Amino acid sequence: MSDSSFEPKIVAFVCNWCTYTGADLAGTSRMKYQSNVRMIRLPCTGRIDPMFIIKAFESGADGVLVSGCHPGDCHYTAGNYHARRRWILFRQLLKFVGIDESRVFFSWVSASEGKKWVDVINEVTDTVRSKGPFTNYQKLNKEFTING
Amino acid sequence: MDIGYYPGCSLTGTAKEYDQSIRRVFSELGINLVELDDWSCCGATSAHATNHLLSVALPARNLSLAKKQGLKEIFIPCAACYNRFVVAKYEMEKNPGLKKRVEEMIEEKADTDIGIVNMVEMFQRIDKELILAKRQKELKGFKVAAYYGCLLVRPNSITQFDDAEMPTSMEEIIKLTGAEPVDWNFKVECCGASHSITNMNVVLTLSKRIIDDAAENGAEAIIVACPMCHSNLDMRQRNISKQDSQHKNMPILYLSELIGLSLGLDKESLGLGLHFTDTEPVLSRFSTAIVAKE
Amino acid sequence: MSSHSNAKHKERMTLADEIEELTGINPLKCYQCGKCSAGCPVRIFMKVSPNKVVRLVQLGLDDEALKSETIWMCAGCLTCSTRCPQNFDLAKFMDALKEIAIKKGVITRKDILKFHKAFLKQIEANGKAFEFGLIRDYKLATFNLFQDMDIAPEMFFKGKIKLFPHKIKNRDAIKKIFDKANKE
Amino acid sequence: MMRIGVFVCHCGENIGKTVDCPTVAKEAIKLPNVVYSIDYKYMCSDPGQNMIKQAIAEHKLNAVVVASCSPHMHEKTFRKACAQAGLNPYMCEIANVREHCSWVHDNVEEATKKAVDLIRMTVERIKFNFPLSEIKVPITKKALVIGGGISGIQAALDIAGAGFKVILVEKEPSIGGHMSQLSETFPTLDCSQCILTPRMVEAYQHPNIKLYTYSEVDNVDGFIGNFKVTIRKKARSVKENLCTGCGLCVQKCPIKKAPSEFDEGLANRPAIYVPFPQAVPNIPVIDRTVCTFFKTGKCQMCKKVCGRDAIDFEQKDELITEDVGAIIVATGYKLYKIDKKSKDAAVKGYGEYGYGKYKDVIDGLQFERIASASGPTAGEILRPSDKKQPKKVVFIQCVGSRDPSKGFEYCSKICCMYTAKHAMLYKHKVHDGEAYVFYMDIRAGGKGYDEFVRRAIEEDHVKYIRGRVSRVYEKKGKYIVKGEDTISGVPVEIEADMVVLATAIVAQPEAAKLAQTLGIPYDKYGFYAEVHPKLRPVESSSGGIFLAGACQSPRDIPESVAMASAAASKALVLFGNEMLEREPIVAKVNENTCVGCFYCKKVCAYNAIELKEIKDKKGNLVKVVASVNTGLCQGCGTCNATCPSKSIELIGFNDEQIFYQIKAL
Amino acid sequence: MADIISIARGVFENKKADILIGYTKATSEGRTRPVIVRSADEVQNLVLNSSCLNNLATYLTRKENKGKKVAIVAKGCDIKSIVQLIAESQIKRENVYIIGVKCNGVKRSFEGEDSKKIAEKCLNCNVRTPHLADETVDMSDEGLTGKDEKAELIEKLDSMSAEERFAFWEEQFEKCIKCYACRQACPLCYCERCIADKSMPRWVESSPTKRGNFAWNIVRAFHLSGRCIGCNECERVCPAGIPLSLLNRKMVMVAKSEFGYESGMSADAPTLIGTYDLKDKEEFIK
Repeated sequence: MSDSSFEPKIVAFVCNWCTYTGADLAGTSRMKYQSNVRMIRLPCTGRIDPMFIIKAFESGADGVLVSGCHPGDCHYTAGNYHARRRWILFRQLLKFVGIDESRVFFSWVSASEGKKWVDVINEVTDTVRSKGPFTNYQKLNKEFTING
Repeated sequence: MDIGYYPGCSLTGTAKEYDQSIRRVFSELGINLVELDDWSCCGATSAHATNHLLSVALPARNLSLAKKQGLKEIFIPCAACYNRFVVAKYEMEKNPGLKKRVEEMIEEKADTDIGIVNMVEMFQRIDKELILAKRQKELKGFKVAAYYGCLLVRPNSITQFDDAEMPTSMEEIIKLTGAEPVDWNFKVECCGASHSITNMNVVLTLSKRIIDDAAENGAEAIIVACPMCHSNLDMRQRNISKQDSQHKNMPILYLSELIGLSLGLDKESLGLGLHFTDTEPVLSRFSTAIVAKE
Repeated sequence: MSSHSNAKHKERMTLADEIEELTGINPLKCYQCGKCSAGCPVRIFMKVSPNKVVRLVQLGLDDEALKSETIWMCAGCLTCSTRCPQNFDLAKFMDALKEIAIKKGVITRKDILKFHKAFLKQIEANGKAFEFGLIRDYKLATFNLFQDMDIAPEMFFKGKIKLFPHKIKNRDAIKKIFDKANKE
Repeated sequence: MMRIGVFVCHCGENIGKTVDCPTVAKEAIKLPNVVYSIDYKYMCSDPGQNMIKQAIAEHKLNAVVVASCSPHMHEKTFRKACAQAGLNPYMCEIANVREHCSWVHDNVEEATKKAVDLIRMTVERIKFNFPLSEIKVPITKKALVIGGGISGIQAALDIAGAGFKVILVEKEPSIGGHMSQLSETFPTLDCSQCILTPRMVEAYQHPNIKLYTYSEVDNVDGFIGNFKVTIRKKARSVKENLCTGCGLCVQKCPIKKAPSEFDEGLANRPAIYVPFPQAVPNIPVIDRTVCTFFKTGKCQMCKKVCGRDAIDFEQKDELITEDVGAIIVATGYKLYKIDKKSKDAAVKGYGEYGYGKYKDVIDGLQFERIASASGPTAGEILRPSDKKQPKKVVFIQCVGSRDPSKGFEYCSKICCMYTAKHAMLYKHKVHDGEAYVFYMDIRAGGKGYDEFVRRAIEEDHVKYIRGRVSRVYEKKGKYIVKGEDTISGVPVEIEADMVVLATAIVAQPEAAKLAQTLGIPYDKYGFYAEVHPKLRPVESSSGGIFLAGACQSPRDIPESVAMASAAASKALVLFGNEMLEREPIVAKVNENTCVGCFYCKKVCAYNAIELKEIKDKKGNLVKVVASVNTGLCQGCGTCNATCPSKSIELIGFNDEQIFYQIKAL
Repeated sequence: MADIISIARGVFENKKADILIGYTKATSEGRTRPVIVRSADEVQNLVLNSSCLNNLATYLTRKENKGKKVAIVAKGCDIKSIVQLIAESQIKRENVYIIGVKCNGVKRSFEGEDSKKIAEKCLNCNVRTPHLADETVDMSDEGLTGKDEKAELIEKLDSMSAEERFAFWEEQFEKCIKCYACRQACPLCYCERCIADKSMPRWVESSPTKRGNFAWNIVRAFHLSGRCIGCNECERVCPAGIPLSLLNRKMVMVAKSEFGYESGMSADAPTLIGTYDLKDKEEFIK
């Protein structure tokens, strides 16, 4: 398995209105969580192209988290519903091409769920850490470095 | 038309006239009842009041039998048995874990795709025109109260039969005989059947209320589709009379008996003589015509 | 997830937990409107109203709930379950309480339990209910020898009661069902 | 060449305690294109902002990254500071090192490393920012108010009073709404019509208000400040400009027995009718479904008696378009008819209460009509079946409300109060009568409300029984009400002469359809959704569309009026500007590569994607591409993610910005 | 029933279309190739048989054919792509005259062992009788048979570990030379500028590196999710022999199992992407 000093790189794509604000709340409430996640703020989960996840792996991420408003809460009415449908398809595709879909996490975290955000981050971080580095994709990335 | 038939324990004993009239009426209407071979008891109240698993497993055994005997649907005239079957089926469908445990108990695959048909639904399936064509006697002016009791309409989300509070389907069938259903209050009120033996006082109070309301609304007889309701209302009138000298007897007829009468079948073959509350006082006015037609 | 599942972390299962596990009903769903008691046909025969039994369970007064006569008096007519605004299946709840009471040996209405036992004994032995046997056993068990003595002979003459049980062929299967159900 | 400045804020100790800010600033300067970096105790303070302004000037910065608190806190502050220094505000971005870093981590080394990462990601992103300017949209300073009940009337009067034009549309023949049906109002017991009628007349006569009664909104196009509305003026069969409201036609109409909507079916009206005497406008309408002429081609009695020749059997629905800048939706509520067994399985009806079967089991609005001086009994409490005075009346609350099994989960809010009022009115009129109220909880949280309920109990001796009723049935002309007093644990059976059900407040049956026309969200019950339940309670999520009254959730009169005035003030805030300024975060189409598959259009919740024809020099159609209406686009970016060829991009959150953010990981 | 030549002649004589896209004999034995016919004089070389493998719908969105009224010979599967093109506003129904082919299956390939087998897509065909056509023509049934080897392979892949699947695809994608023949043959790859050709930012590395190949094949399969109608032209034309249909078929199966959706059946039905259902599954979302 992984060597004990391994600290995973994790990217989180989050919507501005629910999850980003929920993460703000975790901060204002001084809750603590692990520091591995780097967050990218987008207006809405509807804005998140699943290919961002591939881009994150290409940039060396060991895990990806995608998070937005609960169904019915979308600031833009339905962006999260469209996103959810894309995720269903994309997860199956990832799985089928052997990209460990359990490194990709999805959650609904509302603006009031600071605690949930903390739990999600810690769970994602622990899971990815226990999985170790995403060697499969890094292998692909390495070959690129040689060629390019 | 062939259909599976599960009489249930009561119809082999206290309610044998119900069984008798059913067989007679449906053969007259061209329906072949195929009795489920080696059927066993559904467990009734005693099972579900004391052991939930048992209450599901006992009907499940019979459902599996039906499947093995190639039956797609079974007709269950006893409302209590009907309810136990429908609920067991529903619970197994809803809860795969329960279904698995039941399968371990009955050592068979549990089948939930067998259709369950109650007494009123049986008549609903028959072409109205056929019943009217076969009608020998119009029971005109015969005022009756249709009594559904508890277990045909409840729980409505599971039985999916008629309206839970204001059912009307039995009245529609009754109208085919020419009899006149009255509007009354206690169509779906409980008669306390589960306390029949243990708590007679309960039964007498509830039954009396039901019978009185039917009478107040002009009914000459109460029509039932359940042997439990029947034995309570019919048999217990003796005790009611003992407590209340004013009590006026109210004949309790099975729906099948009523239809049988209009089809011109003789009272004997319908088992009308087996009732505890005499039916003659209200039925005598129809007898001449029936006999004449025969 | 219901609020009650938290309780699983507690050391002891409360009656509320046990009921939820057995039936899936969360006792806290009941908001005590009393429509069940209002429509219960046997309400007048109860000291403790049905909604109060639920309240006792909600409050953790487990013994009081299990010992109430109410759970035995429930006629299983499902009026309450049908009319409950909260979709609370009170009839099933009452059944669960009886089942638990039997397991714990807290039986307030032994007569009613004896009847159920006598009834089930007939099924276990014959595969079908056998009225004569049932009544015989029940009467012997409760010493209530004279009830229905007036009706019985007529029943017999009308052929409604037989002296010997009708037995099904595959009694083995029934026996197995009972054995397994009693083991649970 | 990009010249980026990085400003690291300590936020006192808030950031500085766990993030080593000076080190972060030192690391930041090493990043490509970063030409200046500094840390300071409070960046948001005046001296802090001045540092940014000075640095912009001195170091010729063309982009600024501030590492500080959440952009939700101070993005605006810093962007404004940049703008004051002559830098385009959209060239300023925030790296959130407080809420997302210093406050949630303990380890200084880790937090510092993360802060540097966050800054690097922001620096990479900002390289692909470009100057943006606010989108300016002109505003039509005219409002549409849909619904002429008390909420709509109030909103219309407020806007008109401020000097702006208002179009008030009401689907019934008269304005007034449910309030005009009420007898007295809680908690003051003043006469509903006495306080409402002057408002109705005022609205009718106001020079700034154009009233369309018997009319509906058919279509709405456009966006905030610029709506185009199509109003369907239904055929009244009476020429409004000729009719004097003399009422002769109403008197002479041979059809007398159409159930009166206004009297909730307790009285009848002719085929040509004015809903009630104080109706505004006082112009009759022909109900074509019952009129003999429309059914058989004969009669024309009304036409014969009309001295002004105002009857027009040929009249057709008329479509009128109006340009407005703001819309206030005040469409109100309906009462849940519990006798109807809905096809929707979720609503099962209440057979156990016998409503619809027993004439004397009525709902709250019917009781209002019975108690009203203008009602069918002229205010005398008489039961519908035999017109006798009921001596015992049972009121049942929560019928359909707080009942997920047969009705709705929510509390209808106003029934506790109006039931108390009903019981009180009854006791005031029938002194020897008995009033019983079955309730679950008494919710009387308003000014003077609880006092009112207590008065009903203590002074008027209304008997309150805590429990839901299970059954109502008729026995010899009496209604047996079976309940249980759950406080004492005693079963209760009352032989009542009349039963009044406080049935649930539900959304208008057409509510969802109108919401779709307007493009506003609604909940599963059909109530319109506010954009924020606490801070923006009268705004829908569509800009320029505001909500008032019970169309949003059950509301009583004071709340409805307050909401209406609030919605009006929101419209007035809008009208206070000449131009509307919007954040330029909108989608933009690359017309060269767009192939016109219109998946963007399919996913757009705002109808912001329009079709645009691309023609060559000769005017031949080359292709049809997508085009963004920046007035409608709200900037969610769902189109961007959906577009397979990435020919539509969200400005401010474009793919390049995000990719380089990812790359900087 | 009329043959393809007389039908085509009728199309021109009755002015039903400006051009007609059909099949004609290719130079090598047993092959056919697409042909564009412009008048009644050119129809005599049209053929229709189980060697008509191409999905001609691809040509409908070609620039030179836009704006014209086009008659097209289309098998059921090809009609599905036409339906999809209509649903995606690429063509107008009134601008296409569909000569639907009643088809009992085409060959797996022009030559070799596979030319004796039925194409795998034909084994589970549900549109042997065209579901949208202006007129229909019969194609002779040559009684082709064969096994659905890909279905077995999908099952096998599904039962593998993620590692094994990754290894499988790594090996397959390594062969990709980024020639984009798959894109060229696909009737639904009609973008004027493919995402793979977009720079600033670059979504897919342009050189055929391993990770660029992964990105390309993933984005291709994803963009066809809920759209691909399974004509398998991509796989047929792939010079590297990558079993591309596996990806597309898998996604077709997912669309069916997760959403009960099948593309290409109705131009009026909502598309899978672009719509949503409140009840879409979300057990994977925390």
